[in-house]
Amino acid sequence: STAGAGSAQVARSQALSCNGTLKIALMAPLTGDAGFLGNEQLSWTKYAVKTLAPKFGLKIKLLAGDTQLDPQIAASLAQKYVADKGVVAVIGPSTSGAVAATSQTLFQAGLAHISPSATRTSLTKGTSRQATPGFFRVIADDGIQGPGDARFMIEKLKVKKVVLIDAQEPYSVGLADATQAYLKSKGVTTIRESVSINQSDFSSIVTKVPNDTDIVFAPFQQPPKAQTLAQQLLEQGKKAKVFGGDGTADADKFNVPGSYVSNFAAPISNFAYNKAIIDGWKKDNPGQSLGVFGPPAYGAVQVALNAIRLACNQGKGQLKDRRDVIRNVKRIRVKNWILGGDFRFSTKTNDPLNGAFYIFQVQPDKTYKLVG
Amino acid sequence: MDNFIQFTVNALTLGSVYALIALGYSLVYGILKLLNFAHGDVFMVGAFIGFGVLQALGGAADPVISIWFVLVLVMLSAMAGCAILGVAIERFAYRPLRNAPRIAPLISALGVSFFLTYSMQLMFGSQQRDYNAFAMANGALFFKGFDIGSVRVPLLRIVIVVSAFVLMILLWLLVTKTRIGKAMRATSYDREAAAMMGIDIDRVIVFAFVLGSALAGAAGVMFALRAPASVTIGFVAGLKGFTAAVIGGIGSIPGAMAGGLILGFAESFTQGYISTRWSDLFVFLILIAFMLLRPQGLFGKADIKKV
Amino acid sequence: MSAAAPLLQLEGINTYYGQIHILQDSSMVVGEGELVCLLGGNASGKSTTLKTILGIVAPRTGRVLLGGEDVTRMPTAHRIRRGLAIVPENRRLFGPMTVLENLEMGAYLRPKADLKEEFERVYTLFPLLYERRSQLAGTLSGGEQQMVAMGRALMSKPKLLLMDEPSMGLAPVLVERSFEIIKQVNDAGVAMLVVEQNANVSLSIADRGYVLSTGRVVLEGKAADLLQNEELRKAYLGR
Amino acid sequence: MSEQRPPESAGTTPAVGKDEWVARLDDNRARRTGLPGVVEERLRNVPWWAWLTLFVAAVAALPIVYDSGYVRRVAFDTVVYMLLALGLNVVVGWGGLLDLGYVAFYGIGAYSYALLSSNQFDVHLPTLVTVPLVVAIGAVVGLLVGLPSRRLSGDYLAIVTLFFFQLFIVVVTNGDHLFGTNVTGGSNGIGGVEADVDPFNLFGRDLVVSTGGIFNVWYLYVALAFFVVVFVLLRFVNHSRIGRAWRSLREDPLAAEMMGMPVNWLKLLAFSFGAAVAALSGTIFAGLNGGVFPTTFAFPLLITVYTMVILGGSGSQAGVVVGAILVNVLLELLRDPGQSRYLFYFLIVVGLLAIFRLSVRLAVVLGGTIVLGFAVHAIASSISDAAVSGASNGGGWLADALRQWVITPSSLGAWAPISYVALVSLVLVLTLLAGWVRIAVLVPTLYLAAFVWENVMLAKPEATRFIVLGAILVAVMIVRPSGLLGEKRVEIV
Amino acid sequence: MGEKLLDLQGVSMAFGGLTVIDGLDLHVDEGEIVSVIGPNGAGKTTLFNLVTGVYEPSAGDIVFAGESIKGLEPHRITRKGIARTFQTLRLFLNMSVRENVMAAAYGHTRAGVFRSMFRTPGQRREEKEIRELAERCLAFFGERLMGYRWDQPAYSLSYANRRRLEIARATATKPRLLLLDEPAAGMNPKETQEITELIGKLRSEGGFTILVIEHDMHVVEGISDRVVALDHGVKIAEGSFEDVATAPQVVEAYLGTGGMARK
Ligand SMILES: Nc1ncnc2c1ncn2[C@@H]1O[C@H](COP(=O)(O)OP(=O)(O)OP(=O)(O)O)[C@@H](O)[C@H]1O
Ligand SMILES: Nc1ncnc2c1ncn2[C@@H]1O[C@H](COP(=O)(O)OP(=O)(O)OP(=O)(O)O)[C@@H](O)[C@H]1O
Ligand SMILES: CC(C)C[C@H](N)C(=O)O
Ligand SMILES: [Mg+2]
Ligand SMILES: [Mg+2]
Repeated sequence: STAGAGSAQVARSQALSCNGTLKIALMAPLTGDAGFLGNEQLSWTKYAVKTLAPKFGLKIKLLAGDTQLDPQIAASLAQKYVADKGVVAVIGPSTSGAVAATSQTLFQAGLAHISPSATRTSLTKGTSRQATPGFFRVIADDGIQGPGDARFMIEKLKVKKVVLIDAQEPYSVGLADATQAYLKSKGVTTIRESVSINQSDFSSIVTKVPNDTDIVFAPFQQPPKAQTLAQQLLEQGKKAKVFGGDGTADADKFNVPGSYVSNFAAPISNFAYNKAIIDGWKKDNPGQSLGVFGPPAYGAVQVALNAIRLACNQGKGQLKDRRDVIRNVKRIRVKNWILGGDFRFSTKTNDPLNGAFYIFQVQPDKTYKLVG
Repeated sequence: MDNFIQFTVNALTLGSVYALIALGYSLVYGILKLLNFAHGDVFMVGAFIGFGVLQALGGAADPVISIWFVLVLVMLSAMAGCAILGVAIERFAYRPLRNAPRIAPLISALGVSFFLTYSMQLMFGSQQRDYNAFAMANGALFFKGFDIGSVRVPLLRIVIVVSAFVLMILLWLLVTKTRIGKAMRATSYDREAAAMMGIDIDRVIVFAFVLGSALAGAAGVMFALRAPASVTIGFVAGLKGFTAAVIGGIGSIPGAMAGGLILGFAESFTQGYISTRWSDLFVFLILIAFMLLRPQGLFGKADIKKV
Repeated sequence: MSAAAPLLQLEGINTYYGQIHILQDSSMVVGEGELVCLLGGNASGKSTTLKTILGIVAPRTGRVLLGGEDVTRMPTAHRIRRGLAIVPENRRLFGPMTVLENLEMGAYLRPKADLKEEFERVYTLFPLLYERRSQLAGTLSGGEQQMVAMGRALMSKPKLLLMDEPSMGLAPVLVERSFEIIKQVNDAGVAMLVVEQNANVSLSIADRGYVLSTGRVVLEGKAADLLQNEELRKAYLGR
Repeated sequence: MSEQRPPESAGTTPAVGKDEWVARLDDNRARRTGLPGVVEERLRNVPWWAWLTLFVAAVAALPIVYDSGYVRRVAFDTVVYMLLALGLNVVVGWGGLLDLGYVAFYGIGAYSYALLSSNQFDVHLPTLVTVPLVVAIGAVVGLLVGLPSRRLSGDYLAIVTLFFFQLFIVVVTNGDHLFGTNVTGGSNGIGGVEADVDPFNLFGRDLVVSTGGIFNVWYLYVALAFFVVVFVLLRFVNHSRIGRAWRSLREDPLAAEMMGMPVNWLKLLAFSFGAAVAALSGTIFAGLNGGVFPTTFAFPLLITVYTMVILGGSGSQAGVVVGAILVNVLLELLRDPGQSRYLFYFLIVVGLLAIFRLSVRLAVVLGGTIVLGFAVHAIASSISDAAVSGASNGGGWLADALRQWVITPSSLGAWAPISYVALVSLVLVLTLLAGWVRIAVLVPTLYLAAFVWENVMLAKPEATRFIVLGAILVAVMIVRPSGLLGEKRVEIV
Repeated sequence: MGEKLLDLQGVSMAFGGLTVIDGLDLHVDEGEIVSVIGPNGAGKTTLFNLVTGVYEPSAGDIVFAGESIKGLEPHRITRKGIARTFQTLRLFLNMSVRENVMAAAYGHTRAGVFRSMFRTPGQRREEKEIRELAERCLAFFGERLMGYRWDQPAYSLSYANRRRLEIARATATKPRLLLLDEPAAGMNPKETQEITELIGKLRSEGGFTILVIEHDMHVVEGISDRVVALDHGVKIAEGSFEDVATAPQVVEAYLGTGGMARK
C-alpha cells in the first residue's frame, strides 16, 4: 500500500538542546469512570518529574492528556504530541486499548511510549502484535498475572469452584479470560459472570454464587468495588472469598479480611528506600492514599528520563532525533526500583525482565500480607 | 425459593433508590416538561455531602455521637444541601429559559450536569468514596435484621426501603392533598393560564425543585451506604431514574414509585434467572416492549385527542 | 395611593413584536365599577393590549397601573392578586383537569372562602357545566370550553375582569346569555374591560369604549356616543 | 387570480382584505440604521452556496497553512462532528423527534464498515462498495428502529430510542459471545495497530492513516467531500415538499396528517435519513482509526453532538456546522493550560466590553481590579512568602506577568474548594445585581476569578475543560435560547 | 347541483358512555354549500372529525364520491379530496405563512426522496407550481396575508388572520370538499360580511363544495344552500335557512328568542 499524497515527508524532528526545556506527555483517562486511575498516575508523574528531572540535569515540562478511556480520543491526542516538536517521550497510554490505537502514530514519529499500566499481553507478544517497537511497559502483563493467580488458587487454596466476574471492559475481560482458561485446564469448575462497568450493586450475582464456591475472582479497576462485593458476600452469608486483581490492590480501600489480592508489586512502603519518595509525594498530595496505578508511573518517568539523558549524552548535549530515546529505553536499568528490586527490560520483548506477580491476603487488622 | 426471596429483597432495595430518583425527574418534568439531566448529579452531590458530614462526625467506625443519630444527620444534611442546590440550579440555569423552546433548557441542564460533575472532580478528585457502612455499629447494619425462611433481611436494607417509602408517601400526600399540590398540577398543564389564576408559578416551580432535589439527596445517601460513590455515579443514576419515571408515566408520583420498583425487579430477576451478561439486554427489551404497549407509561394518562 | 386612582390605567404604552411596532402610544383607563369595551378590527392589537395588562407581553415604554400602583415590571400572578381575572383569548383551560377542578382553580386565591355561592352562580348561568362537572375540560366542545373559561373567571370575585371575546364560539342563545351575564356581573360592582367583535351589543351595554386601529387608540368615548358615530359604524359594524 | 394584487372585490362595500399593517408596514417597522444596518442587509443577501464554498475552501486550506498532523486531525474530527450534527439536525431540528439513539447509528456504520472490511471475518470489500452499502444499512436500520417507535411521540420516543442505544451498547460490548461467535470483538473492539480494519481505498490507493506519524490529510479531504455532498443533498431535501412536511410534523403532527401528509412514513424517513448520515460518518471514522471500540459510541458522544446541534441552532444547517466547530475546537483549546489561559482572559475582557462598552464604568472595573490585585499581592507577600511562591501552571509570558499580580500560594489545601465555591456563588449573585453595587461586587469577583483560575482550575485542566463547557452551554442558552444561528421559535401551547 | 359528493349513512359515535353522534344521515351534493348549526356540544365538530378520519364511527358508513372512506387514515382521506379547518386553530406556528400553505400541497405533488435530493428539473418545476399555488391561495384573502406577511411566522398572526390562514392552507390541498369549522369566529360584523362573500367565492371561483359550521346567523343565511341543525348528535331540522331558522326546535334549543341573533 502506498502513502497518501501530501504527507509523504517523514517526521524527522529537528535537534533539541538538552539544556532547554523538553516535554514529556502523560496519556491517561483523567475524567470519566476511570478518571481516578489517570489522576493517580498524573499525581505520581508530576511528582516524579519534579523530583527526578533535576537529578538527570534536565528541564522537563509535563503535558497531561486526557484519553477519556476512548482509544479514538487517544489517537487524536497522539497527533497532538507528535506535532509538538518539544515532546520527546510519552508516559502511557495507560490503557491497552489506547496503546493499540496510538502506537503506530507515536512510533512513526519516533516517540517512545512507556506505559505504567497497559497489561494486554498481545501488545508486546504473539503473532499479531498490537504495539510497535516504540512501546514499552514497566509492569508485567496479564499473561503472567492471570495464570499466576489461577495457579495460586489451585495449589495453595485448593479451590474446586471459582466464580469469575468481569466488568465488560478490556482489562477485566482479559484478566478473567486468562485466569478462567488456566483454571479450566486444571479441572476446576468455573462460573463466569459479567456485569456492566457501571454496576455497583452485586447482590444478585452474590445470591447466585453457589454455597460451595471457594473464590470469587474480581479483576475490577476500582478497589471499593471489590470491597462492596466482599461485603455483599458476607451480608448474604456466603463463605467464598473475593480475589482481586492489581486494580483492587489498595489496602485502604479493599480490606475485607480474608480476601486475596494480586499485584505486580509489593506495597511500595515495604521497601525502606521508598520512604523519602512516599513522604515527598504525600506532602504534595495531602490526604490521598498512595494508590495502585501511581507508583508504576513514577517508574515509567524514571525510565524515560534515564533514556533521554542517555540520548542527550550520546548527542553531546543535543537530542538529535526523538528516535534516539526509543533506542535507549531498553538499556535502562534502575536500582532500588520503586516497585521493589532492580528493574531491567527483557531482552526479547519490551516487557520487564522477570515480571512477577505477588499475592496478598487481607489480615484481620486490614493490612496486606504476602502469601504467594 | 430462598433465592427468589433474596432476589426480591435485592430488587426492593435497588428499586426504592431508583424510585426516589425517578420522583425528582417526574416532579420537575411534570411542571416544566423538562428532562432535568442535572438531576443525577444532584444525587451525586447528595452522596458527597453525606460523606462529608459522616467524616466530620468522626466516620463510620467511631462516630462522635450515636451512629443512628449520625445517620439521621447525614440524611438530613444531604437532603437540605441538595434542596439548596436544586433551587440554585432552577434559579440560574432554568428560570431564564422559561419561555425558550423546549430543547434549550435541556441543553442548559446538560451544561449544569457537566458543571456539577467536573466541579466536584476539581474540588474533591475522582476517587471513589466509601461510607464504610459495614463498620457502622460493628456491622449491625449488615448482619442484624429479620429472617424470611433462611434469608436474612439486613437492617440497612430495611432502613433504605422503609425510609424511601415513607418519603414517597409524604410526598404523595403533599402533592395530592394540599393547595400547592393542586397549583403544581395546574402549572404543569398550562403555565401561563396558571399565572392568570394568580398562582405564583415561580414559587411552585421552586417548590418542585426543593422536593425533587431533597429526595435525590436522600437517594444519594442510601446509594452510598451500600456502594462506593464517585463523581461519575450521577450519570447512571440519572439514566435509571429517568427510565423509571417514564415507565411509570412521567409526571405521575405513584408512577415513579412503580417505575423504580419495576426497574429494580427487572434488573434483579434478569440477573438472577437469565444471565448477568445479557441482563441489560433483556431489561431493555422488556422496557421497549412495555413502552410500545403502553406508551404513556403505567400511570400516565393518554393525551387527550380533541380536535 | 390616592383613593381616586382608577382601577386600571395604561399610560403611553408602546409594545413591539420583534421589529414591528404594535401598540403605539396607547393609553386607557378603567374606573371602579365601569364596563368598558375595547373594539377594533382584526389584528388591531386588542389581545396585545390585554396581554400587556396581564404582563404576558412587556411594553417597551409606558406604564401599567393597577389601583394607582405601577405594576409594569411585575409578573402576572402578582397582578392577578391585585384583583384581576381574565377570560383569555383561546380559553386556556387546564385540559386534563375536570370542569369542577378548573372552576376551583379560578378561586385559587381564595383558599378558605366558602365557594358555594360562586358555584351556584356559575351553574345557574351555565347549567350544562353542572352536568359536565366531572368531564375533563380538554374533551369539551369549543363552546362548552368557553363557558368554563367564563365560569372560571367569575369564581375569583375579581375587582376587574378582562374578557377577550367571551362570546366567541357560543351558540346564539348563549351569546345573548353571555351579554346578560356580563351586565349582571358588572351590575354587581365588578369593573370590566371587554374585547368584543359584536360591537353593537357590547356598546349597548357598556359605559364607555375605546377603538383601536393598527395599534393606536383612534376613538374613545361614551358608549352611547360611539354607537352613534358614523365612521365607526361604517368601519366596524358593516350593516 | 393575479399573483401580486389582491383580487378586486366584487363591488360590494367592504373591500376584501385591506390590511393596514401590510399597507403601512414601513411606518411601523423599527429598522437598524447606519453601517450595521447596511452590513446586515448585504450579508443577508449572500447566497448559501457562496458561504459553503468559502467555508470548504477555508477548511481545505488548513493543512496547507499548518503543517501539523494535529491540526489536520482536529480538523478531521471536526468534520466528522459536522457530519454527525447535520444528520441529527434532520431528526431533531426538522423532524422534531427527540432521538436519543442517534449515536448508535454512527456505531452501526462504523461496526458495519469494520465487519465488511477487516480481518475479523476476512471480508475485504472495496471502499467504494462498502460505503454505499453501509449507508444503505444505516438507512434500513433507521427505518426498522423507527418502525416500532412510529406511534410514539415526544419523550416516549426519546426513551425508546435511548433504550435502543443501550441495547446497541450491550450487544457490542458483549458481542464476543454472540451465539458462541466473536462478532464485535467485545470490549476490545475490532482492530488495533496492525490495522485489522482496512483503511479507505480510493482509486487503487490505500489511504494510510499516518505517514511518519503525521496524519494523512486525504482523510480530511474525503471527509470534507462527504460533508459537502451531505450538506447540499440535505439542503435540497429540506427545501422540498418532504422538508416542509417534516417541519409541519414537528409543529403539529395531527394537523400535518389532516393536510395530507403521511406522518408515520415521514417520521420513519427522517429517522432513516439521520441514520444514513450517521452511518456514513461511521465508515470514515472506522477507516481512519483502523478499528472500532465500544467506548467511542457512548452517551457522552451523544451529548456532544446534541450540544453542537442546539448550540448552533437546531433546524439551521449552517448553525449546526458552526456549533460543531465551536464545541470541538473549544474542547481542544481547553486541553492545554497555556492556551486556555489566553482564552480565559480574552473572554473576560470581551465579556466586560460587551456589557459596559467603552465607558467610564469599564475603566473603573478594570482599574479597580488591577489595583486590587497589586494591593492583595503586596499584602500577601509581606505576610508570608509562601503565599506567592507557588508554581504557575502552563507557563508563557502571560503566566509570568500574572505572577506579579495574582497570589499563587505554594499550597492551597482546603482553600481550593472554598475559593472555588465562593467564586461560583459570587458570579451567580452578580447576575442578580445591577448598577454600582454590581460594579462594586464585580471587582473582587474578577480578582477571585483570576485567583481560582490560576491556582485551582489550571492545576486540573481536564476537569476545567468540562466545567467551562458546561458553563458556556448554560450561558449561551440563556443569552440565545434558539442557538447561535437558529430562528426564534415559540412553543406551542 | 350535482351528485352526492359526501354521504353519511346512519353514522354514530360515542365517547365512553356519551353518544355524541347518533345515527346521523347527512349528505352534501357536488357544488353545494351546506351549513351545520346546533347548540354547543351538539356534535358538529365531531362530525368533521368523523369525516376526516380523526375518529372512526362506531356505526354507519361514510361515502365520499361513491367510495367508502370509513377507516381510512386521515391523510388518505385528504388525498381523496377532503380538507378542513380547525375550530381550535392548528397552524404550523413556527413556519412562515407561505410555508404553511405550501406544506399542504404535499398530497397532490409527487417529487420523492431522490428527486428532491437531486433537485431534478421536474422537481424544480413542481416546486415552482407549489409556490405559485400557495401565493394564489393566500391572495384570496386580499392583502391580509400577503406582502411581508408571507415570510412572517404563523405565530405572529392575530387570531382572525390565523383563521384565514387555516382556510388558505386547506384550499392548497386542492380538495373537492372543504370543511370549515366556524370560519367567522373572532371577526367583527364587517369582517364577517367579508368572509361571507369569500366563502361564496370559494365555490364560484375555487369550485369547492363546502360544508360549514357556523354560529353566526348572518353568515349562515348569506351562504347556505341548505342548513342542517343538530342537537345531541341528532338531526333536528334540515332545509333552507328560512325553514330551519324558524323551526321551533331550533329556535328553542339554539337561537333563543332574543332579537340579536336574528339581527
Ligand atoms: N407573537 C407575535 N409576534 C409577532 N407579531 C405578533 C405577535 N402576536 C401578535 N402579533 C401581531 O400584532 C398585531 C396585533 O395582534 P393582536 O393579536 O393583538 O390582534 P387582535 O386585535 O387581538 O386581533 P383579532 O381580532 O384577530 O384577535 C397583529 O398584526 C399580529 O400579527
Ligand atoms: N375526545 C372526547 N372525549 C369525550 N367527550 C368528547 C370528546 N370529544 C368531544 N366530546 C364531547 O362530544 C360532544 C360534542 O362535541 P363537539 O366538539 O362535536 O361539539 P360542537 O358541536 O362542535 O360544539 P361547539 O359548537 O361548542 O364547538 C361534546 O359534549 C363534547 O364534550
Ligand atoms: C489501568 C489498567 C486497568 C489498564 C489495564 N491494565 C489495561 O491493560 O488496559
Ligand atoms: Mg385577539
Ligand atoms: Mg365545535
